[in-house]
Amino acid sequence: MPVKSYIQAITLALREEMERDEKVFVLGEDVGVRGGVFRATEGLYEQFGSERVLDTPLAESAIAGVGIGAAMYGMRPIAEMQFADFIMPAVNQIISEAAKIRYRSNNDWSCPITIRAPYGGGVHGALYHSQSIESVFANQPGLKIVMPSTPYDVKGLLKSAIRDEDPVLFLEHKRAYRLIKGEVPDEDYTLPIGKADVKREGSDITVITYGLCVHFALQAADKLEAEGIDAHILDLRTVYPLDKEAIIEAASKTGKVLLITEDNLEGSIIGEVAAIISEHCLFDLDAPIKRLAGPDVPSMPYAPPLEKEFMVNPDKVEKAMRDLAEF
Amino acid sequence: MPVKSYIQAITLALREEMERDEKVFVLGEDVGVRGGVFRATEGLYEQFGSERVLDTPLAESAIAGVGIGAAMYGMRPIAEMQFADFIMPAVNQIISEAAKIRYRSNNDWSCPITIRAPYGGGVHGALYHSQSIESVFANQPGLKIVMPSTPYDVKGLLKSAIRDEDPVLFLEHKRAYRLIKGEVPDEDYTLPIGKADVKREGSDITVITYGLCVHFALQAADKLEAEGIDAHILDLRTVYPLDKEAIIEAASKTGKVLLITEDNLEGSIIGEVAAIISEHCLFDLDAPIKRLAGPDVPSMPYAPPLEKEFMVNPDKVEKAMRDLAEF
Amino acid sequence: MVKVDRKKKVIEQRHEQLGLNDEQVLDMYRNMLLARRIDERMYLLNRAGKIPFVVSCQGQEPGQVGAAFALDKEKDYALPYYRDLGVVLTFGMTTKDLFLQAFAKAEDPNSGGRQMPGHFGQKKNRIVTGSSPVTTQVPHAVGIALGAKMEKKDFVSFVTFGEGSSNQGDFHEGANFAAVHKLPVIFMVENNQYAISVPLSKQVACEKISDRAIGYGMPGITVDGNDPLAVYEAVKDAVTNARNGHGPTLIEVVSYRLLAHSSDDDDRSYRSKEEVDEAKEKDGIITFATYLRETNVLTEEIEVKLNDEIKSLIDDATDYAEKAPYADAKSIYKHVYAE
Amino acid sequence: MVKVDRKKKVIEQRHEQLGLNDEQVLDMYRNMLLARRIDERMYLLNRAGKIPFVVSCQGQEPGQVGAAFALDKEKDYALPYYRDLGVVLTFGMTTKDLFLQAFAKAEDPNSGGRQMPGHFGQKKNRIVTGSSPVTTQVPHAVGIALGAKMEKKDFVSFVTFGEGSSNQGDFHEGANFAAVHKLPVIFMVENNQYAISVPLSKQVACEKISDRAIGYGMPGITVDGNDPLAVYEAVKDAVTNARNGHGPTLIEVVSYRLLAHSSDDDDRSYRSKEEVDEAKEKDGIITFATYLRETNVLTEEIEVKLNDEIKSLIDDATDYAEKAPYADAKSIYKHVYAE
Ligand SMILES: Cc1ncc(C[n+]2csc(CCOP(=O)(O)OP(=O)(O)O)c2C)c(N)n1
Ligand SMILES: Cc1ncc(C[n+]2csc(CCOP(=O)(O)OP(=O)(O)O)c2C)c(N)n1
Ligand SMILES: [Mg+2]
Ligand SMILES: [Mg+2]
Repeated sequence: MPVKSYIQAITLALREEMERDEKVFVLGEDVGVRGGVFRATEGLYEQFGSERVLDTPLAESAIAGVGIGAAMYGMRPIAEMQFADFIMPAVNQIISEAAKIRYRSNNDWSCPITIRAPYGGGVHGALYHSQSIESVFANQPGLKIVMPSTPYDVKGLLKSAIRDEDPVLFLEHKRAYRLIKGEVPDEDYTLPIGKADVKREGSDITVITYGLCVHFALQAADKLEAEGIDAHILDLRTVYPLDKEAIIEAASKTGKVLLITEDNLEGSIIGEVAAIISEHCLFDLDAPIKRLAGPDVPSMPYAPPLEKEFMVNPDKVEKAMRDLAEF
Repeated sequence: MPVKSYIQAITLALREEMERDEKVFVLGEDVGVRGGVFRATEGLYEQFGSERVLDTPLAESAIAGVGIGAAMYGMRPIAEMQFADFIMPAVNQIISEAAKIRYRSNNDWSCPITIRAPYGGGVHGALYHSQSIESVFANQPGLKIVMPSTPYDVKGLLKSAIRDEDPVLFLEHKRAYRLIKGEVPDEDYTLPIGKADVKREGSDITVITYGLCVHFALQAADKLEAEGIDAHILDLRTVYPLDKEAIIEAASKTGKVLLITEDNLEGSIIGEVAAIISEHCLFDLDAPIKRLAGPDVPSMPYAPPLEKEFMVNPDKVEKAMRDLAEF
Repeated sequence: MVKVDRKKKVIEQRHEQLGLNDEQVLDMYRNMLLARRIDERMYLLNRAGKIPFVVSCQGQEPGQVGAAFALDKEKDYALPYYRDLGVVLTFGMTTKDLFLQAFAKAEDPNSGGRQMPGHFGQKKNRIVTGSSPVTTQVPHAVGIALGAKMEKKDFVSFVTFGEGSSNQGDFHEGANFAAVHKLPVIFMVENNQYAISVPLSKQVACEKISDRAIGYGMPGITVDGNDPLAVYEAVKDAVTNARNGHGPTLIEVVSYRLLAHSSDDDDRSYRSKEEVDEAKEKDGIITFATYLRETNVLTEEIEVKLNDEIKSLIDDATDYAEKAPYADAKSIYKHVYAE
Repeated sequence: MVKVDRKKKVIEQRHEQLGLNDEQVLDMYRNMLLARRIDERMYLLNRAGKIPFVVSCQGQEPGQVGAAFALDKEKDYALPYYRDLGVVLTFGMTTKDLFLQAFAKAEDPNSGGRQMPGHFGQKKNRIVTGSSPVTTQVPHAVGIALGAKMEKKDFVSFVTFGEGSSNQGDFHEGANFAAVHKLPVIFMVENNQYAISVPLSKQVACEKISDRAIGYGMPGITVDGNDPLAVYEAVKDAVTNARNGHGPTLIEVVSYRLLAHSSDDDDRSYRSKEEVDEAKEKDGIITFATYLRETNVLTEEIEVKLNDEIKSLIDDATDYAEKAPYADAKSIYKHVYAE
């Protein structure tokens, strides 16, 4: 199977879906001639033209809102937010509109839009080019939030998002774009939104996480194996709505659970994961649930030592996993 | 002590703070001549004039953003969002700006703004006049979110919010406005933001909640007392950042915990509360943590039977408390 | 006599000059009168405690109906705002539909009783579902027009909103987007002088809301909302432009909100009775009726029939809707996602 | 000879007519040159791998400095955007401060190394802290001006942003608010023809960004950003109006972004070398220098001294900043809330 980077998998999924369905189109800032500031839409403008790869004015609420209108009409828009941090002006369109269109119209109208946004830190982006923003949206029934970790998942899940009948927020870890590579089949395939994925089978401790941290956990697990610690790793993939069964199963399996997010701790996705576990498998636990996350400060600073202090990294993950195993 | 309604306590706090400090002013839609659509600012326009009780154009991002600018300059703005549901266009100003101004400027600038918004259901307001919106903001270090349940707390906490050196989101349950009455001292007093409050001492089960649900829990506790069930009730009051010590203490006290919110379940504040408990006092628990919340549908519908189905109410609370006690 | 004839001639030519025949202007009149009567009945029902909420169209029906008549009800899309009874009636929503929504019953085509009254939506008539936060529909209209352009269809998308709402960012962003991409959108501001209690002078400092058009590079026009023919003409021109690929237009329709903001509001605290009374004298329904009588389009016979027809429509619809069942409580778990 | 003299006279009168003496225009020149040289050095440092990021001011310094000189540095508030080296230098930020921020060191007065370069803020000079999401500073400027009005102070608030950013809702909402409440704000759009890769024609369909002013009921003016005196004059007039209680003004300053969007961008994929070269010929720093030489304000002697001064300022600042310590890693937990 060909090996591709995370961002190549994105471009590939976009291209294949645009080839497959004429209603699919891309809109956003600099997505056209420039191919996106990260190059996620590279080559699409050349292949599909300016009408299907739309450079929009600099206005996120319009990018989301115009996309929503087009989706209600019957198109399949893929709106790009240049950085996830800049999705904030579009919150009203996403929460008040996209998420509620089917429900409020009693199933008369629907809104099959995909909104892509690069999130996450470790790229010297400082406060406003590093944030995890999923928790702002992870309480909005009607919306789905997908955050894949591998190129394989990216391709399959982005295709599912585009074909989904409902709005999907598709969050891409920008540090993973070129760092993470993996096998990606040339064939057309989709992966189910709403399903977590066991990335490693293990029996001593359970790690539940998503995005870049999945890789940190996998690396740490390889190291810890030598020490006789066998980690079970569940990749949430869809962070809203959560895959409760998979979470319960993974937590029950080892009775020792570590939850990891790159987001600030308080109010992050993994709080809900902890709540699900404590509601459903409390008596299967052999240790308190552990959480590893960014600190509760607004976002990561720019200066390298400060950014490093903020970021979850393989060392911190390894230590947390070992501590839990030794509990 | 004089008995006042929840909304009277708001007006009183506003008036006293405006009398106390010339820098305090109010801005929002219809807050002036009309005294607010709920009448929270009644009489203030007459007393303080149009310059300190500002009717603004219909634009929430500007209401927040202009308030933020004024706060950075040194004023003490109190911005009103007419309904909490309409805070969404202002999310960028609140999350990207207000919450991060002190941090990003390394303590050079600050933003002492109070943003008031009526939230909550049970008023035939349908999808867009009933929402709980706290979870959208409850992952933003730099911001505080206060949600009082009683007129006494309203006055003391609103005063603290106005005097706070940092931005405070002050969420008022609109159904409590006239429904909830209680003693409110005439004196000037403040209550600490960030501290939960035990509203009832008990030894069998612990209920942790906030807002209108505090009253449902208190009512239910009175009934259950007759059945020999003694409930301990903690009112969070500040939902971000949470009062971890108080939560841990309350949960440990009885070992049986029920968390209640009117918000949709998944991703709500009480998920974080459950996570704190499961991290810190797992071995003190005698029952799985229970959560009672609105269902995971976008928001409550308008038709009375549908609204009722959605809303947490005293009966549902009583049942959940009894079930937990009997676990 | 000569004088009168001349005047009559000129008057007559107004609708004919616009290409409207007698039947069409009678239809226009019917729809605005129907909207008014429905609204009046809803207020009665509200005061009688039978329905919890009304948000009124009164004063704005002539502009709404005039505009909607300039559109093609077979293909154009409408994104009305909460006062647009005149628009949705013209686009095919029935009186019965409207009472079903007022009573929040299961059969309500707008939302099955999920939304408050005034939150229109009906896919079969291309009335696009709306929400409460004002102005969010503006970018939606632009997106639908983008669909027209991409699919090379010649429909237009027609969106309305209040003058207060034209201060929201979404208006600005949507209008600019439509102009840059030359999309077939008609932006119609219904300027009724108030945003709840806040008068125009505290909402904007420009002379006309249509002055905003030049900043987007699109035509802007202000018309008298009490004159349905003037509004018809303005919208018709804009539609022609849009269908020909010349892009969007901003139309400001000036009227007056004759009642309080909604059934929850009391307008006496912020405006005078005199002001309201003065506006009532310019009520476009009355002046249009006079025009139709003067041009012999509206005869006494027709008028009686029309009033009877409207009354029985409304009576039947009220009756039906009042008796109709609510949706099942358990239905609230449905339609969060596609099933 | 007569001819030449006459021309010179007219030219001389330009800055004098504006009430600027020779020293002042020299200062203006110094600041724009300093801004340019700082930017150039930062690019060098970036290419050498010493600083991770630069966002350039090149091409916009004349307008920035011209505008800032029209303000009162003792009382007015500036809300600059990321390219505004010329503004912050004029408002009192030092060369050393700027290199400290480029190197993200603890002593950086803007953020102590927390923010990326170009995110200005320095309270003692009334430079208001800014963020990355564009245009959020516009309502802030309005709020500060509201403070002036409420406290009956006569300062103005001056806010800048790119032409692409003028399409954000916050521009619209902020401008409208300021106009309705007649607040002392100067809105300055720095129109450099691009928003990253997107050319003006895909950002807006209006002829001039200043055409947006009428829609808010405020004066709008477009000036040549290569001419610092023209910008000075426009801003000066707006300031006078604002201080006299006549409300805000929208000023569009037309220039060209001479470099790529930032050190992370490559502009060759979306614009031609010819276009850039053409713009370079109109570089306002060069034409202003010519003017100053022609008017004998800038002599060779002064020029040499100035270049030396600037070079050593920059060398020293680079040196200092490079060696300065980062903030302590544990400091990231500080200043989330007041302590
Ligand atoms: C974003 C948002 N903010 C506030 C409201 C509350 N609200 C409902 S209607 C209204 C006034 C609207 O005024 P205008 O746009 O002039 O329309 P009109 O009601 O006069 O027809 C307000 C403030 C809302 N619906 N949405
Ligand atoms: C809300 C938001 N969206 C997107 C961006 C990413 N971004 C940074 S600068 C820029 C272009 C700005 O163009 P313009 O306003 O013309 O200013 P210029 O850079 O040309 O000076 C974009 C899209 C951002 N910073 N903020
Ligand atoms: Mg109005
Ligand atoms: Mg630009």
